[in-house]
Amino acid sequence: MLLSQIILFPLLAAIILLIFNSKSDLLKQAALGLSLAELLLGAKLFMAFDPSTASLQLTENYSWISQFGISYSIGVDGLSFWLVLLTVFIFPIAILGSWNSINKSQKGYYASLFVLQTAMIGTFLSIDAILFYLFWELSLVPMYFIIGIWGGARRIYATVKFFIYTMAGSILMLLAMIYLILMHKELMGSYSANLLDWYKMQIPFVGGVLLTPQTLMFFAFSIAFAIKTPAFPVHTWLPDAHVEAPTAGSVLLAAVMLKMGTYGFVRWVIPLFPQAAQYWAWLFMVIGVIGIIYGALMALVQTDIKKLVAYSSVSHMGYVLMGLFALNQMGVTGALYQMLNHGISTGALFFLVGMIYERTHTRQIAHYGGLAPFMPWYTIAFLIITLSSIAVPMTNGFIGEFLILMGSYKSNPVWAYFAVIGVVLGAAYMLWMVKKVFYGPTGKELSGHKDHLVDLSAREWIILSPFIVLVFWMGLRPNDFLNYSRHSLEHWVKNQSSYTLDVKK
Amino acid sequence: MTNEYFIAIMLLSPLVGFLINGIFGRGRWGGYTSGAIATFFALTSFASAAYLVFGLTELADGPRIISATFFDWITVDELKIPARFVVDPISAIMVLVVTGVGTLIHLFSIGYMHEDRGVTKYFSYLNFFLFNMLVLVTGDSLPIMFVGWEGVGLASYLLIGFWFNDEEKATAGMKAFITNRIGDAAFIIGMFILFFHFGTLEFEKINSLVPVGPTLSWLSPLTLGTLLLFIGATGKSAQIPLYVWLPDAMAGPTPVSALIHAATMVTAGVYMIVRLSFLFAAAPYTLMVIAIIGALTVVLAATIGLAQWDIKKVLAYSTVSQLGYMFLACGVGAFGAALFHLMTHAFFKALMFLGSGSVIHGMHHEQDMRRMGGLKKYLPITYFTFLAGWLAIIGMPPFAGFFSKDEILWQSFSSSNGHWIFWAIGVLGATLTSFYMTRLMALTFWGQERFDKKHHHPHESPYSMLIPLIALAVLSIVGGWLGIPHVISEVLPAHPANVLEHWLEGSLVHPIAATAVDGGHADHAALEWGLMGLSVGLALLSAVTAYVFYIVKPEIPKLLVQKLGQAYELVFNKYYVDEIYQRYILNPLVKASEDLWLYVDVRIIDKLTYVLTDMSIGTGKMSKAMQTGNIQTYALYIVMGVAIILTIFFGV
Amino acid sequence: MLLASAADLIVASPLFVLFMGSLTPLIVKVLNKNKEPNNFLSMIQGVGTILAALLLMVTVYFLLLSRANPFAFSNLIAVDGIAIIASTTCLLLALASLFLMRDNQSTNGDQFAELVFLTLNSVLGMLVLVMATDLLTLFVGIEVMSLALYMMIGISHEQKLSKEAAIKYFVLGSFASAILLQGIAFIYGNLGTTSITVLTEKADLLIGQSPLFAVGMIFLMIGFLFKVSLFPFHVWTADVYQGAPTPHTAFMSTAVKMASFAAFARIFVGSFLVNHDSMLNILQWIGAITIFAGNAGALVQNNLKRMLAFSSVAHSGYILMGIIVIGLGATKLGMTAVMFYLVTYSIMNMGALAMVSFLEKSYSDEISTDHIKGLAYKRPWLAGSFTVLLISLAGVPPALGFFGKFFIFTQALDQGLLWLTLWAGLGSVVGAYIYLKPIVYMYMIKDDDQNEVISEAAKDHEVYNNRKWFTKTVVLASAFTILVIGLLNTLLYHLLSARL
Amino acid sequence: MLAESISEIGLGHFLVLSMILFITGMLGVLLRKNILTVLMSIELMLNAINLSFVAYARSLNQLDGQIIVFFIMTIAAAEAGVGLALVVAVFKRFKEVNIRFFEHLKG
Repeated sequence: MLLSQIILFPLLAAIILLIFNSKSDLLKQAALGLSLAELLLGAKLFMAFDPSTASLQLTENYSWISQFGISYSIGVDGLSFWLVLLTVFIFPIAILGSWNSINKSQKGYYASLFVLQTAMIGTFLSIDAILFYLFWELSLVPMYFIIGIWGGARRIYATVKFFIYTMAGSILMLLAMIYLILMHKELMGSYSANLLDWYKMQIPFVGGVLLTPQTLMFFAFSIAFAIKTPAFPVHTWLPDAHVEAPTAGSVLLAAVMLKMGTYGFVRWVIPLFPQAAQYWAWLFMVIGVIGIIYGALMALVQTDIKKLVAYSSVSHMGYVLMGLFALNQMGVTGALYQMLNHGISTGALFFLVGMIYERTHTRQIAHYGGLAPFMPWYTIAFLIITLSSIAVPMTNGFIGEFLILMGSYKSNPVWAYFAVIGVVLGAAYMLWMVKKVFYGPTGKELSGHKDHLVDLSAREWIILSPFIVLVFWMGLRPNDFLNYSRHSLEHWVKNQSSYTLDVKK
Repeated sequence: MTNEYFIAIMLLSPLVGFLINGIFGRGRWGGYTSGAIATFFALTSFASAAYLVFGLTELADGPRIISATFFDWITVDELKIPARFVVDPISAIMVLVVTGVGTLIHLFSIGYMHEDRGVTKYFSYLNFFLFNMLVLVTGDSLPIMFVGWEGVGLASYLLIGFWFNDEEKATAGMKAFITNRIGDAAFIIGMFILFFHFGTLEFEKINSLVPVGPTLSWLSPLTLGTLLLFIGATGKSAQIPLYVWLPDAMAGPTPVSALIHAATMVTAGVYMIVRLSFLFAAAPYTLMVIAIIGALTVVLAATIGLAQWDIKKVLAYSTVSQLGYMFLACGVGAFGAALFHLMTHAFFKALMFLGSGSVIHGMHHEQDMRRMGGLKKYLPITYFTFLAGWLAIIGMPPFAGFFSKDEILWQSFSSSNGHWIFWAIGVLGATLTSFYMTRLMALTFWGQERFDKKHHHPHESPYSMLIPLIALAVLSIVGGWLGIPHVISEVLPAHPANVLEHWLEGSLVHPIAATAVDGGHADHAALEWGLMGLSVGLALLSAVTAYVFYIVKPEIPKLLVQKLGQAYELVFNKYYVDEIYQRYILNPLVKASEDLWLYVDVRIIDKLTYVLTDMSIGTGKMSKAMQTGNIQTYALYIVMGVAIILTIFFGV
Repeated sequence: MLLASAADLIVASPLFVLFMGSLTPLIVKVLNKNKEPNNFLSMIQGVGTILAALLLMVTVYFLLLSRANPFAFSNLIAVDGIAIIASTTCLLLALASLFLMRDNQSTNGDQFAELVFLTLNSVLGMLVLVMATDLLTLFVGIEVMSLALYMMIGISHEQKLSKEAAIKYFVLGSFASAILLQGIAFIYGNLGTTSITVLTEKADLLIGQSPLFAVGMIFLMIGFLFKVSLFPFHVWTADVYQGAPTPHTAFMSTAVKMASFAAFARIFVGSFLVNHDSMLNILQWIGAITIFAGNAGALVQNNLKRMLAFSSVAHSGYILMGIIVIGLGATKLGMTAVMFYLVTYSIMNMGALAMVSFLEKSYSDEISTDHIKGLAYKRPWLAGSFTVLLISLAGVPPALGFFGKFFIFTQALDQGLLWLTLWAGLGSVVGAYIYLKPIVYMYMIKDDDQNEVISEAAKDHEVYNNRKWFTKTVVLASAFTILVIGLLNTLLYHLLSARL
Repeated sequence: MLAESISEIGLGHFLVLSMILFITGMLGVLLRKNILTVLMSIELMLNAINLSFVAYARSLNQLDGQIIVFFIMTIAAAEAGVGLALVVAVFKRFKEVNIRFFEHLKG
């Protein structure tokens, strides 16, 4: 019942919040308390999880739409474990991050956050296709509102773009899922939407021919996930959504929502369509490489800090895609690690940008300059996160990028040669931004705000310190984290062409 | 076990100092407090290092190595990287240099920086650098080394941009980091190549797997891997084509230039090659490339150094040039010579930087040599120590630089990988070095006083700054006696042994079957003496010329400048390398990015989205246009629908 | 031979009750010297009648379950699974519509008694239609249903557009009925009977043999395509839905669609599409084009009612997919999918139009997106419910609308309708946009100072706080149902599936 | 077949006549501007259908068709009643019977 609790508790929290008075401070405190309670559930999961097996654990299975073999079936293994923890970890911080910046319709805001949490965790834990799809789509709705109501000037454009883009992708996925349900009936004699059953199917594959079931479904799923990831060239919703979203929205979008896409590749696409994945791996590696370089180049010329960070996300997620389609242990481990890293570094970056925006109400890089003397601690925090983002060793980012590059080198050296360009460009755009914002003479636009340029408050310290601790912890002791996923990943890689997953009794 | 503790103490004490100063000291402690703390931790580190090296000397038999494995850093699949640190003969030298020179520079900094607002920050960064440098030096695998490699780059970035309110300085820091990153990217790929060739990245294991004979193929993993590692080294050690960041890095405080950009960090590339000598030795093609690049850098940097006016810029180009020597040494297979020169260079170049720092301090942050001159009477101790450094760098016996440079020159001439051209270039470089260094001395300490006496009151520095100067001056003199060549030791009364060679025995691989040296001993002794004399003579001649040019007849340089015209312009503007990079690499990149953004993102991808939207809206408008409102039109649609369906059905 | 046996009368008893009950408001009015009786009372009479009919309907159904055949009146009508599902849904929808009529300005007031009468008779027609197992009763059902509707629209208090809508609907409806009837004539001539049971048995064979029979089938289908508004016979929909009083629009877009599709589905039970590719292709094309014409058409509308009208056209396209599935032989599964979709769609659309009805301040009010600006900040619960309904219409899980689509798509893919399903999927992406639009207006429009822009309509406390309780109930209840059944969709599915 | 159709008036003739009437009615709906005429055209279509029903009933030798015709006539009457009522209501208000008047709802 633990996993169900983790999934459904936020939903309950959202309902609980509805009884509070919209204006009271108590609402915020309650929201924070509830999210911390969810974090405790996460801790419980941490204790209950058995890292020594690749099997699916803590599974629950209830019949749901029985006529098509669809069930409420959830479970956790090393692939999803950290993503769930990341999600429960980041929500209390997101709520703290919204403490002063969200002043309107707070009740709706926090309720949306909690619904979002349910959807995200549900996505990571679902083992049933339709349940997965349900959570996947459900996550759109609160995010649509979060961007649309509490966002910036062009929020409507951004939020509708976000919704439609994702929906367009996921419809194809839905059709492919239905097709698989029917195929299971054809091949195995009964309807089933359970992923564990699907793994056992041998889906017909003919290399080089586009119109075979496996290839078609591979692409149907891939497009949905690639849009979410987002991979070049379907990434353009992301900068818009990021720029317009409120701080916590950007954080959650970057830290968790993008991971849903790459997680989809790990959990669904590659194990389900192994031959197609191997056949088309080059394509996705190329897309990953293009994403890395292209995202970095875009970030290089942005004038808006948030947009810069958004494009850096495109670049970072390019690494993840590349690592995944290296289809070897190092690449995939690196990709999984990079997902967490990106959640932490980009999440923190968005918080940092949000903090400074609250003080100056501008995000134009050109308006800044010489911030460091006014806000030294803020500068240090920003630098640390920047280092994590550009993958300096001893920070978490390095481990991920190193493993990914190594894995992709193993699978195809050429793409790795291209991908390291991203290492250079990443440093270039981030440090360029740091220089423009923090160094040099004080920006002209800032002179009016000097009174507001106070250093980090206690609340902001609380927000940032977990990130900073994690940056170094994950950078120095990656095995502490990798050990929890090791068996699952090994199993995943070793049995790639005939992947199955059993349930731990 | 105790060794592990001492390694831990050595590594971590600078880190502790960094954290203490960084977290508690900020804005609270003055320069003396934080300086004392930082120096204490640096000294602790030095003491542990000294203890360890002492322990190493006692391990006479068996593998001379002290190691400590703290934990497994990364373990994935076949990749296993333990956090293992070693002190062996090679790293011992570096450890001592790094912590020793480091401590001295910490000490120096107290006097130099104590008035600065960010002094606490400064000392914490300095400690941070020390930590990373030690990781780099003692790390027992390429990835661990890479940790320190990037870490020192980071420290360098922070310290170059230390006075970040000046945007130019902040930019210099950024430039340093990014240029280094280019090298690092190559380093990473090099690591991959080696890993997938050898299956491990730990030095010892690679050592045991390296093939015996040289690999004579450009495309072999060994050649490619080492080449890429070397590209990494060109970034860190400021060689062609990635040297451009180092002169700019002089934007940082002068002690930083001394420690990071002269004595230690920039030599990391050389150190890496020496450390992996077993690997590079097996890749002669790579060695050739290294030698060529090194030789070219020697001359290129030296010529640029001729025309600089900023005292620190001259020293910076000198550093680039000296690093070229070290690479030249590596390239000809004389790894020991490279390490030797690395060490002596650390002494005398740190000395000169600190000396220039003392000058700058005394001149109230004036760096232009045109506004100096005749300072020897104001700064006597600085002057005398600087003199020692000067003599060392121009290679006057018995100063340290003479021995190390001479060994490099001799090896580049005589070793099987060497060539007389390398030697000739080396001598040319030495001559040029001698010229511009004498020029520096002349412009700074000798001759007329060109500074504005109303504003500048040059004064000698405090003892905290002078003590390191003196210590380094002593080292610059005696440092070279560790490696006295056989030919000289034979004629000396006590026949002092070549301590360094003895120390490194067994740790370094010599790619050359040393037949050349062993064979005709007497002939070569004569040759060696001759070449030695030639190079010293040329250096002396060039020093005298410089003296004449800048003291005796100061109008000559001006005349020459007029005569040489464009050639001078070229040199004065550093061959326009920065401008070329800017114009042909950076600007196109930014322009391309902007174009990509405008065209691909905005005009193609988003446009395509809009096209799809427009198509939907267009369909909607068509659908809307059908709704004329007229009943009979609607009835007509029905009739037409009937007609069409019937037509299709009956296939008419 | 008796004209009708007792059993027949029992089967038809809901119809009698409906008709008798429909007279009560009129009788009250007449006895009251033609003065309009209390509207609430009239409504209660209507509601009572409907509930009674509902009860009887269910009773009859369970009574007939024990009998071998559920037919009555010499196989003219039957109370089988389709009939019971469709008729109960229609009755409930009529109930909700009566609530809306009671509250809406264009229907409340004068002639409300007549309106109740007409509504009940229209439902009566629907019941006949869905029970019809003979083409004759089918036609009679359609006509009773439609004629009552024409009148209902015609007696709206709004004078101009409603009259025009009535005329349009009437002329085109009669025209289409004529075509349908001509089809029946051809079928009768070639089949020798008008029994639908016989028709479904022999259709497959006869379509190939007799061109006239095929023409008859096509004409019959076209009659239905018109009623359920499929391209290109959908053009009347937007105009009539817009012109008609909103409660009637709600009634038409749900109950009429439900009844017509139920009857339409009956014809396809014979699965004659299997052997007649051209007919299959025609229907697929119609389905795909309808989905796009409807969704894209809604894209360019600002008038909410008109937008929902186009959306209802698009939904017909989805349901047609299910009909095609039935025609391809997956009778039971396809029928379940169709019925599921119809039921869910009816709930959503009823709720959405109830919301529109709620917003109307006078009988001539036309609700556009501007009217709902900032509604969420004045009426959070209603706006929330409307959001749920819209999201459900868009087919986003876990709202009920998703599962309707899911079952339809599943069956369509199972029958190999790959391209049609693909187009339907893409169409629903376009569709998502139109349902997002009202949400944007309700929640997200802000002025330069980041304050919510709230339309006058949304601010009007007098209208919104004190009146239209019934309408509000309908909105909230439908939203609630959507969410609850969304999660418990299996229950509904099995409930339907067991009947079919 | 040909001889037979010439010699004896059979089903085909009735059907053709019925179709002619039906199409005439259809054209009337499509083309006439007066709404009353349109209503009459619809009646004409219904009557054409009646004719075909009767013809079929005769040819099938059944009574069903004949009975259906009665139903249709009843419905047609009801339809005419409703239609006229609507037209009268409109006419009373707008003094307009032109079918092109009803074009306010569009787009």
